[in-house]
Amino acid sequence: MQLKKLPIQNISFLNQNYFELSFRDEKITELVKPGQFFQIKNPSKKFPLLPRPFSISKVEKDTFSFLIKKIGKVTRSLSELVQGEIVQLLGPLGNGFTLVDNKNSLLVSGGIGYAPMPFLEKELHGKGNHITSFHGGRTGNDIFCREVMNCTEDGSVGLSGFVTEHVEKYLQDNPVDVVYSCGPEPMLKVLVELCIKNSVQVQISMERIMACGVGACCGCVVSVEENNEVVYKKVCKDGPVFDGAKVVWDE
Amino acid sequence: MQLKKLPIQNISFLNQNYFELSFRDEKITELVKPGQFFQIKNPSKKFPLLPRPFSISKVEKDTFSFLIKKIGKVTRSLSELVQGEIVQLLGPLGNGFTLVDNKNSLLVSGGIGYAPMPFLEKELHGKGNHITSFHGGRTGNDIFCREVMNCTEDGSVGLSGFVTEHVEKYLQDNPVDVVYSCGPEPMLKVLVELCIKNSVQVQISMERIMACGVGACCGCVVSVEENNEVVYKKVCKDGPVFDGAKVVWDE
Amino acid sequence: MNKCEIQFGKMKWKNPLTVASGTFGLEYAELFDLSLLGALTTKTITPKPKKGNKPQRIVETEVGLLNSIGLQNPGLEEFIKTDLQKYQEFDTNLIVSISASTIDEFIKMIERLDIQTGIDAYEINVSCPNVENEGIAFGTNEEIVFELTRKITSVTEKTVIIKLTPNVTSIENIALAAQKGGADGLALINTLYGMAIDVDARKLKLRNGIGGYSGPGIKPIALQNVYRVAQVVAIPILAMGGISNVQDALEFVIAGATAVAVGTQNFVNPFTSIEVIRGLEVYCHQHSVDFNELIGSIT
Amino acid sequence: MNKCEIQFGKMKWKNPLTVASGTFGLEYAELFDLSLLGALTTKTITPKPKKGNKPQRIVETEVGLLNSIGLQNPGLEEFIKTDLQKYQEFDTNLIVSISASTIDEFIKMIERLDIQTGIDAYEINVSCPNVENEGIAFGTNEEIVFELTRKITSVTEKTVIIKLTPNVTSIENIALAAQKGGADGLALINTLYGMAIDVDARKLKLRNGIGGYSGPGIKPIALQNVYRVAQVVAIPILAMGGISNVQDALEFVIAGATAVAVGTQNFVNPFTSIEVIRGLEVYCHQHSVDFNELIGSIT
Ligand SMILES: Cc1cc2nc3c(=O)[nH]c(=O)nc-3n(C[C@H](O)[C@H](O)[C@H](O)COP(=O)(O)OP(=O)(O)OC[C@H]3O[C@@H](n4cnc5c(N)ncnc54)[C@H](O)[C@@H]3O)c2cc1C
Ligand SMILES: Cc1cc2nc3c(=O)[nH]c(=O)nc-3n(C[C@H](O)[C@H](O)[C@H](O)COP(=O)(O)OP(=O)(O)OC[C@H]3O[C@@H](n4cnc5c(N)ncnc54)[C@H](O)[C@@H]3O)c2cc1C
Ligand SMILES: Cc1cc2nc3c(=O)[nH]c(=O)nc-3n(C[C@H](O)[C@H](O)[C@H](O)COP(=O)(O)O)c2cc1C
Ligand SMILES: Cc1cc2nc3c(=O)[nH]c(=O)nc-3n(C[C@H](O)[C@H](O)[C@H](O)COP(=O)(O)O)c2cc1C
Ligand code: FES
Ligand code: FES
Repeated sequence: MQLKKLPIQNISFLNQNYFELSFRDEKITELVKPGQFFQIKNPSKKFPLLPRPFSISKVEKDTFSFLIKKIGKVTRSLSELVQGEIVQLLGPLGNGFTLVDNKNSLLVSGGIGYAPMPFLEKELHGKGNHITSFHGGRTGNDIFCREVMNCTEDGSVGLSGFVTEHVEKYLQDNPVDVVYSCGPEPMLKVLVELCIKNSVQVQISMERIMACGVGACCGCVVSVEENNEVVYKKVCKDGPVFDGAKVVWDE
Repeated sequence: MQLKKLPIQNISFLNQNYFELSFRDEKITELVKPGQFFQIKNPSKKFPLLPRPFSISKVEKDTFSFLIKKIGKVTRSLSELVQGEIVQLLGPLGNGFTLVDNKNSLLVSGGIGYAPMPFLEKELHGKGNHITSFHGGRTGNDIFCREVMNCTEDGSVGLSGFVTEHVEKYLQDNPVDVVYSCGPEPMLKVLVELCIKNSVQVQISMERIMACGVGACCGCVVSVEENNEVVYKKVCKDGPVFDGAKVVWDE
Repeated sequence: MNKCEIQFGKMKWKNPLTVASGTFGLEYAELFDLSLLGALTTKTITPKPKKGNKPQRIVETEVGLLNSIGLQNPGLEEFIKTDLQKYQEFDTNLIVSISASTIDEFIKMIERLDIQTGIDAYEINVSCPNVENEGIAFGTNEEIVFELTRKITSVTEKTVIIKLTPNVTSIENIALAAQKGGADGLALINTLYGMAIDVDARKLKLRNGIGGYSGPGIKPIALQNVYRVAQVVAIPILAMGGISNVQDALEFVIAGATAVAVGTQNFVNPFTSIEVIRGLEVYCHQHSVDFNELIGSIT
Repeated sequence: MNKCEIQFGKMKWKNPLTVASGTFGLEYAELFDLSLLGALTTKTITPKPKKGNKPQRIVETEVGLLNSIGLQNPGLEEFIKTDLQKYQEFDTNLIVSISASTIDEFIKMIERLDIQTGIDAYEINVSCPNVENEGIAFGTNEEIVFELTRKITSVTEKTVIIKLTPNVTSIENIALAAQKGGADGLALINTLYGMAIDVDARKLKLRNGIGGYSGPGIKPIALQNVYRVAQVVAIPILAMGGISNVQDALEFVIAGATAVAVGTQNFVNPFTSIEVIRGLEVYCHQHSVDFNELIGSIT
């Protein structure tokens, strides 16, 4: 992990809700693994105090980027930055996905959970995996890439309905060794159940409000089963990627 | 008094330290008197919380303007605004100067204390006064106008030395009925002593940190003699202009 | 549109908004019709005139305000003669805030005020941090609060509101003492003790050193106090402490406040209380909830 | 350049900076050499492992942070086995923060820790707002603080620092009780009680409802507590509460603190403590003042 103040290399808008922030730093692109994240802060604004966690979305040579959804104060203020402005980045943080070799991998994302997928896909590809990707959004605005199996709840783009409905069918008809997923918790929950039923290993990336992002504050815990006991694990340090079958969902 | 949200009509920089902000509002230009002030707040910034007091510097038809010195957070943030941005103004506030008719009036300002002088001068002029103006600054950067008797401490522009030294000489040689002044407290103090010695009436505009600006919080008091008693008067409501001879200077 | 009427002690309010004592004055009548508020609260009045503390009395901190006004006020008689007359012109409830050095003085003030017209409630300020040997000593001692409240409520028919300080170990105990003494309602919180230093001059920024801290920085603390007190008392709470907008006001109501007061924010935008009234109406409408159901609706 | 060395109890610090318990961990050793700090302070350790509170444990408010971690920690034995080893690698003072439910448990912890190497001081956390029937009850009661401190200081030769809660009527009395009990120093303040509500869901934002409020919003309150305590005690004060930069740190030192700790701000910028060290040196140099003269230099 490093603390860097880097100028924005590029900021571009996919549509009104999503934008991409990219930076250049060789050391970082060498270090990062898919599923890891950075704590990002606009150092020119004191409030909100806390940095916010964002997954690495793409890595190309010395350039890495984030895909960000505008939902509140910080994401809105990041969206107003321009090229050259300085951003504080702490990372890479977290465990990241465990990459398999030469397997049938299925990637499932929902909404902004798509963020870590391009980088994950690239690395899995490099390890000889056969990859299928499903992505779900509410509307066409939540669709990022034409090369994956897109599903929209309103049916406006790609397949119609929840992404998990289509994944269910896919799992019935196709051999899958491991599922990688990131998205809203209700989606993850359904997906994990599907995977358990189909005896497929599933790695899920979890989200929690974070303070430190490094494991120091114990603010970001989730309940996970370990040796037949339910223990609190830190999403920032022990995660954000967990074995889906072990996660104990909050009441 | 009114609370207005007005777009900036014009912002222009005299030099690195001073700038002028102007607005258009007929109702306000009809209401204001020289020496009155407004509480100004950039409504897009929550912190610093409090608005800041600024004197009306110029009034021309439906346009009025402020002369502002960058010294801290708020003045700096106001200096970064651009034409069209919205500013919150509460005012006009305070008593303002008491204007005499057809007298020999002497205007004495120091530093940013020059701010209320152009408007005061104009109105006194309209009342048939014979007006002489002295202004003091540290360096040439603190000089705003060529038509007044400028004094600089470093001697770079106009007369050399403290403005009060030159006013002292002027008072010895010239008939003066009333002195109007605004500036740093040490200057005001010396000036009031000179006026008392020369039996000249002196009206001074005082500064205090303000919260409400309207007389509600009792935050901005100065000690003033009234009926042989020392009482607290509110700079925002009972002032900012006081009879210099009555002000009891803080220890 | 939902009108958000409430009952506070013996008073009916047309809406749950008032202004915090010491942060509002008749001066604002130039800006809007003060009758639009559910109640008006005066600055604290004492038996005799008070000069207040030496300046510097006000300091802005990064996220709030420190004051050490020291209850500057014209005294009871002058208040009755001048300000009270003017307050009576407004068609709303009038809460007169009072403070004194002894229980006896409090009672005398109430007796004198009780024969005036136009007063609807007394807010008993036993919590001002800026006056030595007055107020704060009362507000930190359960027995005295009980005794004072009991005596006051036995001499007046009007609504009696006890204003509490957060600078105590257990605000619940003080609140319960006031309730036991017969208080019709509670107002909380008064300011927290706070301080600021000029590091270049190495001087206290306030002449008095320690002052009362108010504004956005105290909101989470105020909310917590209101919530805790609401869990243990049955009388209505008038909440204040860092309320800047309708979202803040809603937090306090949901935590258990029947009414709310805007304080420091009046200095930032004197229309805040009016904007909050409107905002509460909109919220109730949009959430199809009656304002009175909202009070203490936290789960 | 002035080096700002200090004496704190029986310890010599190379500079007056440490980190606030619970806001810093060995993880940050990846970012800089932790030996640069005057001292390291561990998160609070309890006799047995603690799971901590149910999430949601953290909420950011407008100008600060609310937490209800609930002292999650691996327990004394696991701490000794793993973290303590790692802490010993750093060439600086180590302050171990501890908490327990009874005086006896505290003493047992001290006895167990006292036979370890590498510990320079104990910070006695009698002030955590997030654990029921533990900590906070101690910290609000003078007699218990006196008794606890006396017993602890009678079993150890190491520096004993009592960490105080601001959630009391008179922090001076608690501070004096600790001093009378033989404390070598005081740490203040722990968090204030605070709360936040989600107004759309009408839910408490923290699962526990009330949490500990820290960050910039509490700075004026913390400063005031440090100033008041510094007026009455003779032992050194380790100050914390909203320190974000060197200006903040200076306010606390000038108010009477011998050392300062960075807490919540570590989450914002983990280098803050290092930047403050440098800033203090610059200030002392520019103002031609020895750091130790600065302590309590307020006029
Ligand atoms: C490991 C991880 C990776 C993430 N990756 C991405 C990503 O690649 N792209 C993306 O757009 N979003 C990502 N998020 C979510 C992102 O962190 C939140 O959208 C962001 O914090 C919202 O900040 P805000 O100020 O705009 O919203 P706010 O107004 O603060 O809050 C909106 C919501 O965001 C969440 N949130 C708020 N504060 C935090 C915090 N400190 N930590 C985590 N969540 C918080 C809460 O659920 C809250 O209700 C990730 C989150 C985690 C935990
Ligand atoms: C009646 C009156 C009229 C004024 N007219 C002018 C004017 O025409 N042009 C001009 O440039 N300045 C004027 N000032 C001064 C101006 O208000 C301050 O320069 C301004 O408040 C500084 O704000 P800041 O945030 O930039 O500085 P800060 O960083 O807040 O503080 C710098 C200094 O400004 C003063 N100050 C801070 N807050 C306040 C406050 N709320 N009220 C008053 N003073 C404060 C203090 O002395 C402080 O040390 C006037 C002041 C008063 C009282
Ligand atoms: C300048 C000022 C003066 C105050 N004067 C009084 C007072 O006279 N009586 C009183 O009970 N409270 C007084 N208060 C406290 C407020 O009524 C209120 O309890 C406190 O400021 C918290 O609310 P806020 O954060 O919205 O300001 C004063 C507060 C300020 C800022
Ligand atoms: C997330 C978090 C965890 C904390 N844990 C502890 C703890 O274990 N023991 C303790 O004594 N104080 C704990 N504190 C309190 C801090 O040590 C410090 O006293 C307080 O946060 C005020 O300082 P700050 O405003 O700089 O954060 C914790 C604070 C936070 C924010
Ligand atoms: S955010 Fe601090 S431990 Fe995870
Ligand atoms: S600033 Fe409030 S009375 Fe003058």
